[in-house]
Amino acid sequence: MTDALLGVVIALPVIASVVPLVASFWREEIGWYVAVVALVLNAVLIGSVVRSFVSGGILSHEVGGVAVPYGIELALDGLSAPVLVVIAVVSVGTLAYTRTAGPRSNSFYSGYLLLTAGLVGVTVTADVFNLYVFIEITGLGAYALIASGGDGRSAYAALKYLLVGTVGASLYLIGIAYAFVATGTLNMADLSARLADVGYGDTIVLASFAFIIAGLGVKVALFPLHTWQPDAYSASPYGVAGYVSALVSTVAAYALGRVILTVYTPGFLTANPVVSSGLIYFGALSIVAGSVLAVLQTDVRRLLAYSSVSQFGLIVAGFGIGNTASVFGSVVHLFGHAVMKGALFLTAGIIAYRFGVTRLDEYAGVARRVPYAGAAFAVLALSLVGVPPAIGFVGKWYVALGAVRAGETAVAVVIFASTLLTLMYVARLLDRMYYGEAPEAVADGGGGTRVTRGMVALVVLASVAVVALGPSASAVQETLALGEVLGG
Amino acid sequence: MTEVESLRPLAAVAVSAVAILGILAAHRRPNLRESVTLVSATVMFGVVASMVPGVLNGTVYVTRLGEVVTGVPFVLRADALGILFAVLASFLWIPTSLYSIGYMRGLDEGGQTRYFASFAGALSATMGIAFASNLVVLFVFYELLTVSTYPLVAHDETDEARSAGRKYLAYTFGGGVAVLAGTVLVYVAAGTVGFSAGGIEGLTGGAGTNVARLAFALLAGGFAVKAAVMPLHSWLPDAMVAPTPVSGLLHAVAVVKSGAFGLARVVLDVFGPDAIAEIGAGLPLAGLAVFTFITASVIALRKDNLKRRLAYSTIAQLSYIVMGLALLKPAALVGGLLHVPAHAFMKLTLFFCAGAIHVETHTDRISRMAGIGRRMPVTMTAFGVASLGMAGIPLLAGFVSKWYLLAGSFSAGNVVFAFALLLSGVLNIAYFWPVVYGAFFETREGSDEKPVIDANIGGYWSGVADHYAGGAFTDGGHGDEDDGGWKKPGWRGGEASPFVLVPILVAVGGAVVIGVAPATVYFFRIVRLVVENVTGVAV
Amino acid sequence: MTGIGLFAGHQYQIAFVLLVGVGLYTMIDAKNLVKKVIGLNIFQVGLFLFLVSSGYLAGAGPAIVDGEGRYVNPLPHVLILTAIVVGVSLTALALALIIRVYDEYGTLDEEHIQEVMDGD
Amino acid sequence: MSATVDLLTTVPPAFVVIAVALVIPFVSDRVGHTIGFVASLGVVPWALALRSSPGDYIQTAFMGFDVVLLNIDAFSVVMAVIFGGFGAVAVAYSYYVDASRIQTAFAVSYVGTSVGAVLVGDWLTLVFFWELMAVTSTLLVWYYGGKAVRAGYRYALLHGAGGSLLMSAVVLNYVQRGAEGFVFTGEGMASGLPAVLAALGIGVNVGFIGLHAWIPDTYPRPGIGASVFLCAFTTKAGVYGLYRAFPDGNVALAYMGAGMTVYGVVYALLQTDMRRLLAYHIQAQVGYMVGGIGMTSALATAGGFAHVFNHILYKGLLFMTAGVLIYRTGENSLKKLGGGLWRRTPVTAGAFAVAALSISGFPGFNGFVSKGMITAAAGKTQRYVVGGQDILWWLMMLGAVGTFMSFVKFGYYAFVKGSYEGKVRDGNIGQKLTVSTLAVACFVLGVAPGLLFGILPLSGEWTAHPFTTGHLLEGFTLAALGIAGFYVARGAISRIGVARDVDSVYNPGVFYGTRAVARFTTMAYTAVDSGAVRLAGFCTRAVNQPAETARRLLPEGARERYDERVAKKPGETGTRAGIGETVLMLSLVLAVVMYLFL
Repeated sequence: MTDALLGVVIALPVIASVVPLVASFWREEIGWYVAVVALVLNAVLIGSVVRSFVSGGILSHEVGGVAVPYGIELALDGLSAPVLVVIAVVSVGTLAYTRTAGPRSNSFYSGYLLLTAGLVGVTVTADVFNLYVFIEITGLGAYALIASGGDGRSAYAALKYLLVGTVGASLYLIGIAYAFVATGTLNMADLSARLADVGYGDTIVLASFAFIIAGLGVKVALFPLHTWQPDAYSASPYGVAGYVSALVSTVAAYALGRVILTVYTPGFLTANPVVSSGLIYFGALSIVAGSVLAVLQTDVRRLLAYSSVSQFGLIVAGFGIGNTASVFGSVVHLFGHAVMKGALFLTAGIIAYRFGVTRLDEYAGVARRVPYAGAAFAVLALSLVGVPPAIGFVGKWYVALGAVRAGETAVAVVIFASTLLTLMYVARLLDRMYYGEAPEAVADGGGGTRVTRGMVALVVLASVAVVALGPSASAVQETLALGEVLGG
Repeated sequence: MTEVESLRPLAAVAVSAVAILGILAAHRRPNLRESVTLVSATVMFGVVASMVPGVLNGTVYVTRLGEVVTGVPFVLRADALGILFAVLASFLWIPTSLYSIGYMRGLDEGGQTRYFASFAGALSATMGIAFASNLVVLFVFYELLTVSTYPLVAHDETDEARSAGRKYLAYTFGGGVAVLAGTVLVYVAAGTVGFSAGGIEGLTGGAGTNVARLAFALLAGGFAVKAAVMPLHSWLPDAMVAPTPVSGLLHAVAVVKSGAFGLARVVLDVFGPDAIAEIGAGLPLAGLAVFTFITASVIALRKDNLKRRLAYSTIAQLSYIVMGLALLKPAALVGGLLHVPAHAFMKLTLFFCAGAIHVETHTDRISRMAGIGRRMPVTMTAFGVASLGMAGIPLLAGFVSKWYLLAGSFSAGNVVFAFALLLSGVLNIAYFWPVVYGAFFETREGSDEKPVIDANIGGYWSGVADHYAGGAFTDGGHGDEDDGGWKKPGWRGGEASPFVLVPILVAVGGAVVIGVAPATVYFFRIVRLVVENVTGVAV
Repeated sequence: MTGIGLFAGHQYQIAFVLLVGVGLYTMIDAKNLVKKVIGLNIFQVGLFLFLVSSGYLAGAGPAIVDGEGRYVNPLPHVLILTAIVVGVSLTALALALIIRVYDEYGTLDEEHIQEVMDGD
Repeated sequence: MSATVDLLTTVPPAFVVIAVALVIPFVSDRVGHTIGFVASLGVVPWALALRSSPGDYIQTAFMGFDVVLLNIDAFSVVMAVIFGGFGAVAVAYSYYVDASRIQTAFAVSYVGTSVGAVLVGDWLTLVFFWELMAVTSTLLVWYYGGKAVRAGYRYALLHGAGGSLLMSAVVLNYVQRGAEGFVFTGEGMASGLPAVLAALGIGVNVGFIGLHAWIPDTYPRPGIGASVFLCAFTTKAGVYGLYRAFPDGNVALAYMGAGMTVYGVVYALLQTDMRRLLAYHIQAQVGYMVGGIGMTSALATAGGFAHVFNHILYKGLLFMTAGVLIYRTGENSLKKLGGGLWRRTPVTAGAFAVAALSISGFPGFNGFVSKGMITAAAGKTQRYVVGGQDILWWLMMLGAVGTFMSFVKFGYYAFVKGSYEGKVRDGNIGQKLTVSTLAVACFVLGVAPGLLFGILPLSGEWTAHPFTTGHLLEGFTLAALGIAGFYVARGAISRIGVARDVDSVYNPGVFYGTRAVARFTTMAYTAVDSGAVRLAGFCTRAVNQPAETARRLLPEGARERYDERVAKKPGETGTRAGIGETVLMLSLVLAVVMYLFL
């Protein structure tokens, strides 16, 4: 069935993103209100779209009524719906956080809205080139936000991200160009059909896929293409780090999954075992390397950044395995990781604003000074480890299940081991936070200037959600009907 | 067996989970806080106990709560085996809470709110383990138990405690990973992970045999970590830095037994004795258990720190359970399962006594306890009784389970296991009784060296054996040892706070009751019911 | 066949490879941030060339549909327009950032910048 | 009558005695000993009253087994009577040697468990009381403190092993034969492994050669009151258990018994410590009983039980008299005693004479009767015959001669030889009373054995004629040989001095063996465990100072670069690739992927 709202949810933030800039001619610091109005409204719209997906199955919409394959198609299916939901939730949540924490300038909120638009666009588009455009819009927004830290470090981090990310996006573009050369279409559904006709063994098809993997690999920040990420996350304001870490890599990974599963389809993977196993081991490598690097970090934000590298390794591996269980696992983990990682950054922000500490050894004993935030941090981190019943466990379970079913024993082992690897850095952090000897900055209770009840409430809410979502996650598997998406 | 929808299993889990909030809320008012603990302990026991009669009549109480993951329902199921563990843990939580109050206040420890909260959490997780209806739910609570007990191990916040805590996490999470892997294998192989008495259909046989072997190895290995089967045990002695009530209830009952319990589930309800016999996994496990309890007992001979000696004794006794399960014979199963409550009561007594000594005299080393029986007659009498039970002396719980274990080993046609048991019994005498005679029949002025095995043959006749410092180990450094000559307390006691003494008496009383009249105690009937359900043989 | 003939019909691909190669090399090798951005642009131009050429058919007319004759696929051109726009905006943002970096560190040399950053 | 039976079978006597024992610590010494005396003595009429109505009483279920807490037959009654009676005398005696009520409480509980052991009707409860006997007697030994503690520890270990062996025998018997192998049916242990295990387990209690060393090791050490109790119960309960396990006898047992008589006597001869000497005689005398059980004849079995009865009387008497001497002189050793005490302590000397003559089997004393029954039976087994005579018989005769010799020695050194310097008084009135009671008993049963025959088991299946000329002649001959032998050999004996026994081999063996094993195990375990520990250790280290760990893992060059970075910027470690490196990496990855896919 068709639903024009799919267009609206993209358009709304885009339009709204202009307002603060215009407004700033006569009014400062109005951006937040604009953003709140726009994003809450957008969240509501997304809610209704998703509801109609739940009730009526896959949605699609031809922009401007131009017929597919010439026109651009927007679609919402089991793969994109969860991502769309998490975008809506996190964008509003982080916005609330930035009320006091984040940069207040209007331009910031323009960027914020633009980024949101890009994210939504990537999620709902059903056209590979359109996807490229939205990825770049997302990029633009992200670069701008990261640079909003104001100092040179953040500017450099943003620049690094920009250059590397653009190259990545361009590689993706080359990839779809090859695909276009091979098939002459850009619409995903159309493309997948014609690729099948061209033949999965065809050199040009394989080449296009290679370019796409490499390109999106950068955006997802898979090892060893992750290097922009730690700088970006550690140089930007906490609100931004939270938002970016929660969603940007997430939608990139989603895009990767989308292309792998609905454009090239699992059939392609089975036809080229080297490709699928290449993907899987790419992911597995990321899991291990990311965790090890995370353990090496002494700066909390960098630690969290590297942990993302490892978690996305898991997700990509899940996509690479490509059976229903593993893909569902990846989707769940996309959702869960977004909430967990975002909230972790926000909590780190609370601690930083309260005590001005960012390094691990400075974290000693903070949990006793900020019990609620500390508890939230502990819950989120343990969920990241995969302690049941939190959502972190559910994702792992399904990916592992898929791996074992697919006979990918080695990967299964890596996934199970990743629990321990994650534990290595999480336990270290928690041990410090709860049992460490508090240094001066912490012992004297900290400045406690910019931390409001709301911020704490937000992260506590997130931690509760993470636990609550775990058991309920598997309930949606029917609704998502991923089997349909995978063409099974 | 009739299934009855009931909220009681859920309630048992929820009680102490809710209590956590109360405890945290009341952190400014210790008395209120502790009464929250006591109330929830009582309520939890009440809820669990209320299910016992029904279970004995073959009823199974079930709470259905949707799905954990697809194909794996989140169901709490109070069957006989679960009830056995739940009754035990929830009942012993009551005296342990009382004892904790006496202990923590006696030493005025810090972080008591965190302590009681984590304790409640641990109990909640234990209930969940007991009532889990399938491997995944079991795993969920198994991990939660690890998480909630970590703060208790690291309670002292000393480096020693923290490293012990980290070791604890490393080991138990490692085990958890193995369990998870095994669970996935079982799920993939059999299409379900739900427990069913006598084993899941079609898990073994045909091509699946090797998969089944691997799955069993992973599951058994994973649970063996918490059951402290050698060589995966070394977290347990280190975890003794925790406050004694923790060592008592958690590291003698809840945590370690959750490992043994998981193993029981795997043996009885996942694979089933027949299937395990078919894949030939029983004998190796039993062999490992024998190796463990002999080795651990021998090592215990050389431990001078009382809690460490108790820890190794725990390792040994847990392997009785493992062996009983691994022998797969009805009698052996009865013995093994019955040893769960039997050992719980006895070992809890011993730990309580060790704690009482620590609180009253700050003495941790056996070599410095000569004549302490005059200072703490009741405590040390209880200790003596419990240690008799450990050696399997009649009138005490240990005798009953040992009897059945012997019968099981013989009926398994394997004399070696029987003799190993007998040897272990003698070793128990060897490492426990010096503590007893030292306490009652020696004086500070005249006592032979401890540990006996490292001293001169025939007992070097010396004064206080201070010069023995080998393997000296301070119990998490709660204050220094002071060994003022033991003076007799007034005849109306005064040897320790009632908060400490009453729990000791309750625990040792339980050990005696089980030993004197096992048939009248529910545990025995439940155990026989379990074994009958699984094997169809009435023992 | 003559050397020229060898390249006949492949000139777009060759130019594409060269441009992309040069662009990437610049980005990798140049220490100067501005040069890196230039490299990026070269890289993208190569990419655009490739896209445009992909739609070209020898001897075909422009895509003004008058009902007869072959015409080139118009879609790539549309795409390129979008891509160019994106590229330009990115370049603008990059330059803006470079200005900020320069204000902060007084240099455009990446290695120096990193050292300064490590220093502070 | 039946009303009485019902009344008497409401509760096992043992329970009453044990209950009293639990009360004793909380009352005064006088009251405590009194009630202990009464309770113990009460067992005698209790058992006798029930003798006429044998059967299984107080049947109940324990651990899901049918058990019989009170089993009345001729065997159990005779044991109960002597245990109860002697227990009473011993309680009285220990009151007069100033034993504390705590010790007596342990002692009475020991009596109670022993009475229980001989009155139960099934193996499970037998094992029950068997182990409890070991515990209570251990406590009794420990109570004296000092060296006795360690001796008690050895005692406990050995009896723990013995009890376990018996237990395993019972369990195995049950596994093989099911429920009927459980309650006493007069069948005994299933042959094969159960029988062997039972023999070994009980053998510890009765002091088989090689398993006996605990007797001389333990009995001399505790207080004099305590050793009076100890000498009576454990070994005799063992004899009783042996009969239950082998009701039809077993020739191997018979020869083991005979061997014990000789072995025990030889070692006894070489002892100087009075109680140690007596302890060895326990082994020797129990040897006769074991022989009696072992020989497959009603006469022998009855003789065995008769000997149990008598032996408890005279051996108790001997320990009491020895106790009096120690009590008065404070000396344990015959050599240090001084000698010539018979003038100073006539009553004690007289009592000793009676006891010595009894144990040596001199006509007119009770030992002569019961030993005669056994030897008479021994003469008829026709098992291993040399020159028309049974080797069994010869061994027992040899033992008898040795017994005479060693008691001549005891008496000679203690009472006759030389004259005692310094003051020493005879035993106090209570001691005199108790010893003379037993002395009279020994004499009466010696001249009027019918009294004992009346309550002996298997009555009707055997007839004993103690006072035939042959037997009397035999008795006098043995006495003569004994005295002569002593005068001939005494020089040699004192030159040999105290001999080493098996325990001087296996005590160190076990001790150092265990130590070696323990230390080895500790090391071996460390080796086995190191893998797991190293992993855990690595995790811990990595989690403690991950940077350090990583450094150690890095190659040399990289390590230096890493150090520089850490020095420059603490807080940001790990890889820090710039833009160029990243793009390069990207191109490489692309190349690799291309290579893989195409």
